[in-house]
Amino acid sequence: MSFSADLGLAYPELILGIGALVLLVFGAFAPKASSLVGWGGVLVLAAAAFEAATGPFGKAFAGGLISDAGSAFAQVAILASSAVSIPLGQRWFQRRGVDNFEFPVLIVLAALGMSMMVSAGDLISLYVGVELHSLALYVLAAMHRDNAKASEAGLKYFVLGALSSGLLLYGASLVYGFAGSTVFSDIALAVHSGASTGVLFGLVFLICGLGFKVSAAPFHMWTPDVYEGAPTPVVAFFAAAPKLAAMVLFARLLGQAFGEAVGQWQQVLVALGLISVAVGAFAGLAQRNLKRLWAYSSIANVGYAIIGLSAGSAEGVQSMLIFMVLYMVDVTGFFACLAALRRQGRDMETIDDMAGLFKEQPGIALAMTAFSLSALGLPPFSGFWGKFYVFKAALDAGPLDEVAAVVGLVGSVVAAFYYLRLIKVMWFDDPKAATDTPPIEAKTIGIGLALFTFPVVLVALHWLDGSAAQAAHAFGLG
Amino acid sequence: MPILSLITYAPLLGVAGILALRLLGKADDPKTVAASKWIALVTTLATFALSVLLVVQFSPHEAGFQFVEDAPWFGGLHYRMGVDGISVLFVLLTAFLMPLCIAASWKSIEKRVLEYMIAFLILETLVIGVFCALDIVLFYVFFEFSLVPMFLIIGIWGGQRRVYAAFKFFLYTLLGSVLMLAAILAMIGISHTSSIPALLTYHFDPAVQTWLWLAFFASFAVKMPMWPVHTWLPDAHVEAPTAGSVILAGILLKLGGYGFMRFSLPMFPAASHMFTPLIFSLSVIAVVYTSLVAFRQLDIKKLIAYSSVAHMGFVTMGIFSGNAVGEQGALFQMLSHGVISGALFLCVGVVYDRMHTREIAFYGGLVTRMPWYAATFMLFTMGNVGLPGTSGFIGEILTMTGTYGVSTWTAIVAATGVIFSAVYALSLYRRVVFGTITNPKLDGIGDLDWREVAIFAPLIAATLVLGVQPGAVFNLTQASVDHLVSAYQSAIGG
Amino acid sequence: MDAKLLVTIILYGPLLGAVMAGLFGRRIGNVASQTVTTGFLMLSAVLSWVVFSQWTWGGLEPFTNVYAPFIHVGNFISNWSFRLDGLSAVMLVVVTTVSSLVHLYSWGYMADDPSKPRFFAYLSLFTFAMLSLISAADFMQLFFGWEGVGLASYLLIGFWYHKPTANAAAIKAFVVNRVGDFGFALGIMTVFWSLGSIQFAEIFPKVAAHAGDTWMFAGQGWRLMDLACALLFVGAMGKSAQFFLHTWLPDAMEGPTPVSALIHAATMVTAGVYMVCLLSPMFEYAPVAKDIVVGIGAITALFAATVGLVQNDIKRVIAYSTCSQLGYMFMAAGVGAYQASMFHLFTHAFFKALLFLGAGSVIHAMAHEQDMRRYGNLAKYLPVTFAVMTIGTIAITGLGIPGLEWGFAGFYSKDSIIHAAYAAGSAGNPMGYFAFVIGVFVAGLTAFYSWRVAFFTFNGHARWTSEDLEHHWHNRDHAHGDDHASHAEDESHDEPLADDDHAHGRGHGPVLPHESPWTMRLPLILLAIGAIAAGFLFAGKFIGAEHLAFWKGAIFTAPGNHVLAEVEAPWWLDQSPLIAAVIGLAVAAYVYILHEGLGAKWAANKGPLYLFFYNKWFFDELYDATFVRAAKFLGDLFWKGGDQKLIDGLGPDGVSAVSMEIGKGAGRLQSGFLYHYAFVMLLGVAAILSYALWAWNA
Amino acid sequence: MALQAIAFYLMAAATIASAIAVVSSRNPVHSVLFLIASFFSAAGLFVLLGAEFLAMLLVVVYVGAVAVLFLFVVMMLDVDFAELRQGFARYMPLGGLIAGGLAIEMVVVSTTVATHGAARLSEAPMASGSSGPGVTNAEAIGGVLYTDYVYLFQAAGMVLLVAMIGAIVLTLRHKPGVKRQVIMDQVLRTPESGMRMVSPKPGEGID
Amino acid sequence: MSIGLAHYLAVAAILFTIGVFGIFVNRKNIIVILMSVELILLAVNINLVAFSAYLGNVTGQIFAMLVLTVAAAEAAVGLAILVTFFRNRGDIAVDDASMMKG
Repeated sequence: MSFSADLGLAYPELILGIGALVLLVFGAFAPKASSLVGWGGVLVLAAAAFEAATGPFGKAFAGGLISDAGSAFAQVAILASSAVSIPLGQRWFQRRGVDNFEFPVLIVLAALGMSMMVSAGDLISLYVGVELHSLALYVLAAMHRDNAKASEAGLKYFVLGALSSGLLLYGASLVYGFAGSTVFSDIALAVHSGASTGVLFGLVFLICGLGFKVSAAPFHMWTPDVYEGAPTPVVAFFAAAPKLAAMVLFARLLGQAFGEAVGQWQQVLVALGLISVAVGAFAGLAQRNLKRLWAYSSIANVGYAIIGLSAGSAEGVQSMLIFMVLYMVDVTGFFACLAALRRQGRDMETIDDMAGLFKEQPGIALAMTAFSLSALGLPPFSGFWGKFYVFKAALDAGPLDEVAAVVGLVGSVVAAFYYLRLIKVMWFDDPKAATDTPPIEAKTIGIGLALFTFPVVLVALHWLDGSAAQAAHAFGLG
Repeated sequence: MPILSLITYAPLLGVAGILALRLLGKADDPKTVAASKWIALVTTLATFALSVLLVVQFSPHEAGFQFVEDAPWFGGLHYRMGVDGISVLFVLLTAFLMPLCIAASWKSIEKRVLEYMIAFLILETLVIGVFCALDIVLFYVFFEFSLVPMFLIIGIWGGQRRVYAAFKFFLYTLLGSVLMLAAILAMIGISHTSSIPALLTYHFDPAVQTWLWLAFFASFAVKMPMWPVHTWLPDAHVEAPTAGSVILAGILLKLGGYGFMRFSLPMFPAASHMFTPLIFSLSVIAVVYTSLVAFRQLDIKKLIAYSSVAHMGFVTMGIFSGNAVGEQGALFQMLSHGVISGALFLCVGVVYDRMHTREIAFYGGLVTRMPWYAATFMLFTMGNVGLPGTSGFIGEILTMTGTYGVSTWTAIVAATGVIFSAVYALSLYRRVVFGTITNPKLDGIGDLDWREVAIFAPLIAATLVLGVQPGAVFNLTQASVDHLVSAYQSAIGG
Repeated sequence: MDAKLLVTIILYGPLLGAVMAGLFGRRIGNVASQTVTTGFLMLSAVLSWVVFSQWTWGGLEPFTNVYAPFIHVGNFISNWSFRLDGLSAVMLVVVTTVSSLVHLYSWGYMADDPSKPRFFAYLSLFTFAMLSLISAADFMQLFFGWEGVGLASYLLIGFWYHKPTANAAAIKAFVVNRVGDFGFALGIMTVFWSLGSIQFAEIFPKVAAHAGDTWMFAGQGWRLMDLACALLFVGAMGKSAQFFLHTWLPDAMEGPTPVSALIHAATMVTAGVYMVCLLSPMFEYAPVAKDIVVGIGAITALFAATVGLVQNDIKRVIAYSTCSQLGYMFMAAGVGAYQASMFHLFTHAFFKALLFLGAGSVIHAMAHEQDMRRYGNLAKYLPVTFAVMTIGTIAITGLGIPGLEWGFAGFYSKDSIIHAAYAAGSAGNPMGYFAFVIGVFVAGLTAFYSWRVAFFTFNGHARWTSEDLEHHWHNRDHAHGDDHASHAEDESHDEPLADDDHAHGRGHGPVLPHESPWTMRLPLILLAIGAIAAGFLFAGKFIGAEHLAFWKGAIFTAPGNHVLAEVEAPWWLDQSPLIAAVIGLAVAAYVYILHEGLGAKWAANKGPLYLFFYNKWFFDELYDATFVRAAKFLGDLFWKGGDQKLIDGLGPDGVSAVSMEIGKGAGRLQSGFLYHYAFVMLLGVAAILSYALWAWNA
Repeated sequence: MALQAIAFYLMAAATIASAIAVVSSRNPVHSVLFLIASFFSAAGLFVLLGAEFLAMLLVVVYVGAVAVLFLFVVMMLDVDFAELRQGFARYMPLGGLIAGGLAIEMVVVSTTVATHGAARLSEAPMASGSSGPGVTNAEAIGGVLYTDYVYLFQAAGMVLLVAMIGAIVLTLRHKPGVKRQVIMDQVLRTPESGMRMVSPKPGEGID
Repeated sequence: MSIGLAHYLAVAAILFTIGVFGIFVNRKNIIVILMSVELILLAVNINLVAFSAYLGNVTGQIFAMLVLTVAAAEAAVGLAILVTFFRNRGDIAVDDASMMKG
């Protein structure tokens, strides 16, 4: 394959990389025009998404980059999610006196990393993509640098993230060594001719490393603390897109490289999924801080996605993709609402702060209710459909996954309690004081996404179902 | 004309109207509030009119589904609606009770009236949707989402322990229904269809049936509610506002019975047959146990709530008797209980609105001040007791008779419920209505006003007419029930 | 006129009256309500006699008139209909006659009651229910009427709703009746599932073929007909206040006296007897069930008579008397003499209604004083009442001349029952002899307590003028204007107080008792005529030579059943009931006229037998100690122990508490320390690696 | 061969020993120095494996840049090291146990597989490049770095860019009291923005 | 005994474990934790280079090179975050990093 053809497949990444550089240079020379940089970032992301959606499929750079329906699907979702977080976050920082053009640039670079992840065809690009987006996220988490909590969050995120990168890398090195190659398709060949213990051992490390990135228990410990400490819009960003990227990477790795070893990794995934669901459901019960609460919620939800993936079938991957996309909408929307809320100049972060919100901000309260019910998995909200696909796939996949599905469903009842408590506080209780006028962009994003959870989703699923099915077939699981 | 969708979504027009009001005016402006009430009332009445039209157009001699609407949705699901003789009845019941609920809330709801009306209208849409849905996933969507408005109704407009009750209600029923969801997904996986008519003719492997049956049972047993998963009901009833209790007892409990008839029995006949002893045991335990508990209650609503549990015991019994007498009896019992227990809760609401307490000991001697109320309450008490001539009797005797054909022991124990119901219902009536007024606070209490009379009149009429002419109902249901029974009997080889 | 139209008017007239009086009574006023209801009843009564005479003399054939479908589910088919046959023709006249007379009587008796429309509506409603009971052509309508009369009874017993005792009695009546209905319903189901129908016309022809069937019930095999009949008889026991289920009837005297006369003497309580007779085609094939009927009937007759001996409340004595007489009827039915049973039912309706209404007249005169110890010497003041009560007493004690075959009503019917019992005994049924002995013995007891009532009330000293009584009157007047509830609690439960203004008229101190108005006297006189004449006029038709032509197959007699036929009887058989009755009369006269005060002395001794009888064999205490307390105990146990502790404790509350604890525990694990988190991650890695090594290498 | 073995054991021991010293040393400065030692010995191991280019890279990048960076930060942060010199975590024994177990598992698995599992891996090291014998290590790397791996190479550049931006964003401070030259402001300055018309009221002055 | 691949892998495994161990037993000093991360990466590099040598393909070395690059970037970012943290808290003890927990 010619170099230019290779480049043609990498257009989305190229657009993002070059765009980031241009924005950086522009920002550096026009520090006052940071809003312009922000919109520029949105433009870059949109262009990349367009290119990803319409671009050709194929393999490039000796298998390092794969452009297929799966990567296109994931890239569009990731880039859209990133695009939303730019206006949301930038204004948030501006209002807190941190006016910086680096924010959109970092988002674009993180998007580049994620884009690399979802189109990674070998272990090296996997690693580089993971590191690229992780480093950006570490910085973003600590970006509210005068805030002690934020820097603590960044530190924790960084240290544990580095540890997980180490695990990932160690696994990658073992796989490379025992399979003889870093390219997924070559690994698949090696696995096909008999998966050696060494390769599987490496796979375990890889799963553990990626488990951290998606915050699956027991590699979830960073999540609540980082969610709580990091700036809310940043959380809105990194609770959504990176999770999808990591899940897609997971799917591609397991499907295209380890598809033959499905019997082995299925067990691990089911265990991870169930532990995540349990941890997310139970630990959330005692939370008063909403960001922590949604951290646990995201742990539980990732658990569901992993259960879907563990089905080891194209339906499983499809269900995981749909679930993650719908969940991204949920979590982004929820944190957007949270970012919009202040009461007398103080961020509203605990459940008690939400008292009587329905009277104060009916729109936002309704949106948060929709997100909560959606995360709870109540029909007809989007979260239900995610679970619908996941459990359908799991129930078709064999006894292990059937048990997982039932336990997961029961776990969702436990988790229902904390979503309900939030709804209860917003709807039943009386407000303590008036809330500040919410910023327009956060409110718009929150309510708009809420409308997606219901009723738009009922239409959108039509399209999502088909494209996710196409995408799922690209990951090599039968 | 897609009449089912029309009926289902008609209440949403009212919601739109109220939302428009909210956008135009202030939420607590008396004019807005009054207008919202009227919008809700008119909408529900219109829905009722539509449902009457539906029943009129319904051809009772066909066993299959009628007025079927079908549009492909996504992922192989369909938006599919339709009614048969069984579900059309519940559509009618829902549409019938809703205007009464709105009217019953006319004065007693003082805060957040707009939201209240919206919640009820949405609830109506959802419940009607449950009964009309012919796609099992669509059914689940309606079924499950109906928790939310009810949760809000209990939680916002409820009594002292409303939060506890609302949570208990929600989580209890959610736990049951997620298991059902698992079963639904498994069924779709096995049969590759989500269409209820198709599933009705699909033969599941008996071993699989057992699991599916149990999962559905978990959901419907909670919803019914059957002993021992009934404890959410008294709490929910006690805390819910009057109209909420009416809907809860009148309609939401019926979802369980409807589910048993629509899914458990015809789709898993072998498992149903296998588990019939279990159902019978739980049913008679419910009848005896909750009757005795009801007898000792100190709170009017709690007493009636427990009596609901006992009456639902008859329903489950009848459904799983698997013969026409039992099925018809169960259907009729559900319908009748919808009317009578709804009316009883309204009776409680009448005095609660005046005195703001539901303690039995607070009352006594109401008959001297409220003769019409006493008469009304008496009628419904008698209906609750199952006196012949009221609708309550038909269901009880038929379910018992149907059960007798399968298990005499069950019928014997259930028949004791006839005695117990007299004990608790009459002692309640005596303590509340009879005697002389000893509580000076009751001196000024007034009799029913025109609004309350208007609410009770249709209920009284329904109780009596159904009591002496139950054929009106049996005509509608006969074809469908016969079909159900013959399919079930041939499936279990009986 | 066409008989079908007539019966329709008879049936629905009272309903119309009830609805009008009930719904519009307040609007149209007292008099109008009374007129409407009484008018319809009179009409029904007259038409009933027309139908009855057509039946008896005019050759009217049995028919069933279907009005509308009731329940049609599979084979379970019931219609709203009117079944006219010998039994229902008899019952028609009994019910409508007594009811119309009671309506009329109530004009006077209830003259001062503030809620007359309600009362008359209830009475008419009752009549309607009773008529639909007797005219039922299937079990469902029968059950409808059955419970309908129960409802009316409940409403009328509790008519004075401010009296806690009345309310309690009403509930008791309803609940005990429900216990009977429990068996009744099971009986109906048994019939339905065994014979495939609930229509009498379809069932009866099938009985003979299924008589020997075995039926599985409650895990055991039974003879089908015995089982079905025994279950159905439980219903009859409840309604007719037979032993074990009798406790409600004496308490039911809390209701106004006309109610006692109508419902608890003449009509409703005989429904059980009626039902057994109606189902004679089934009972005839159920020998064991019949023995049960005899046994229960005999025990009831004896039990109620013994209790009646020592009661002081005039209405209670008559109530126990009713109970006892119903026992007679069941004895007759049980030995197979359904005709005699129906005949006794017929005559009993007249004299027992007469006795009750007479007692009502006395009570009315005595300002609702019901304790006979406060009566005495009233013959002077209430001559008409005295006369009719005496007639009634003669009738119930069955005085007559055996050889001449002439006597008051009870003479014929009771003698025929004792005859039949003996005949059954001689035909080889030991229960027949048992019934015979009890029957004779109870005849003596009946005479004693009936005459005791008469003598205690109308003869001897006037005990209502004494000093202590003056005090009593004073208290009563004083309390009258006050709160009724507290008043009612002050009084002993023997002394109910109507919500009327009688006492006001009395001022302070007693005013002489006065005879009742004509509206009350007229029914008394009419009933007295019946009590005298019903026996000799109809004995031939009911039990005599013409009985086959009269009943026209309504009563089925098995081929081997000859109890009605004249048997070779020893000479003392005809004399024995009479002798017993005369002994009873003599003893009563000795105790209450010749040695007045002897009875009080005996009572004061409080001998064990006296206490046993006085306390009604301690049945109320027994039931209270077992069923009532058990229900309360279990109710509390299930509620607080079962629901709250066990189910909620282990279920929702327990689970949520545990979940919360787990949640808090998980929160504590989340210590916030980096090294801790890293450690957990390492644990995870180590665990998965170990698992992988163990599972994938093996 | 023996020489190679001796060299291996020496350097391996040095690497591990200094690694242990890194984590157990009480003084961070010592830790950094041990880290450098560790890197040096690891570089030696690389040489033994025939990866000379990477060994050099390790020394240059790590010892020359990263380690110095560490040292710099350790010195810069005014930390009371005496206070930091307190024990390890409470659950050190348990942690040690598990870490030890983990290490044994890893060692056992990788060595057994390397020795017996995959036959070709148990042989002596091959020539280090894919382009056949005679190609030096650096040549082999250079041959693919800008062709097959150009994408990753560029991506690595992006990683460095992120690190740069991150470091600047997080640590660069504009002290409020210090005047800085903002070229853009100067270029964009117009008469309108540079001049302000005020009409002060009597007695109030300007600002 | 000749030195084979297994020896290098063993060294790497031990080094890796030391790095991990360094992270979670060190409760006082974040800088040492960062250095532990570097040790982990070093272990991986030894693995990669060893494999590369024994497989005779250069991919491992390229991979190791990129790991080095990334590790440098990581160190930079990590130290930058550490500096921020220090500025906010005035200390770098690990025990302090527990404002958020539960």
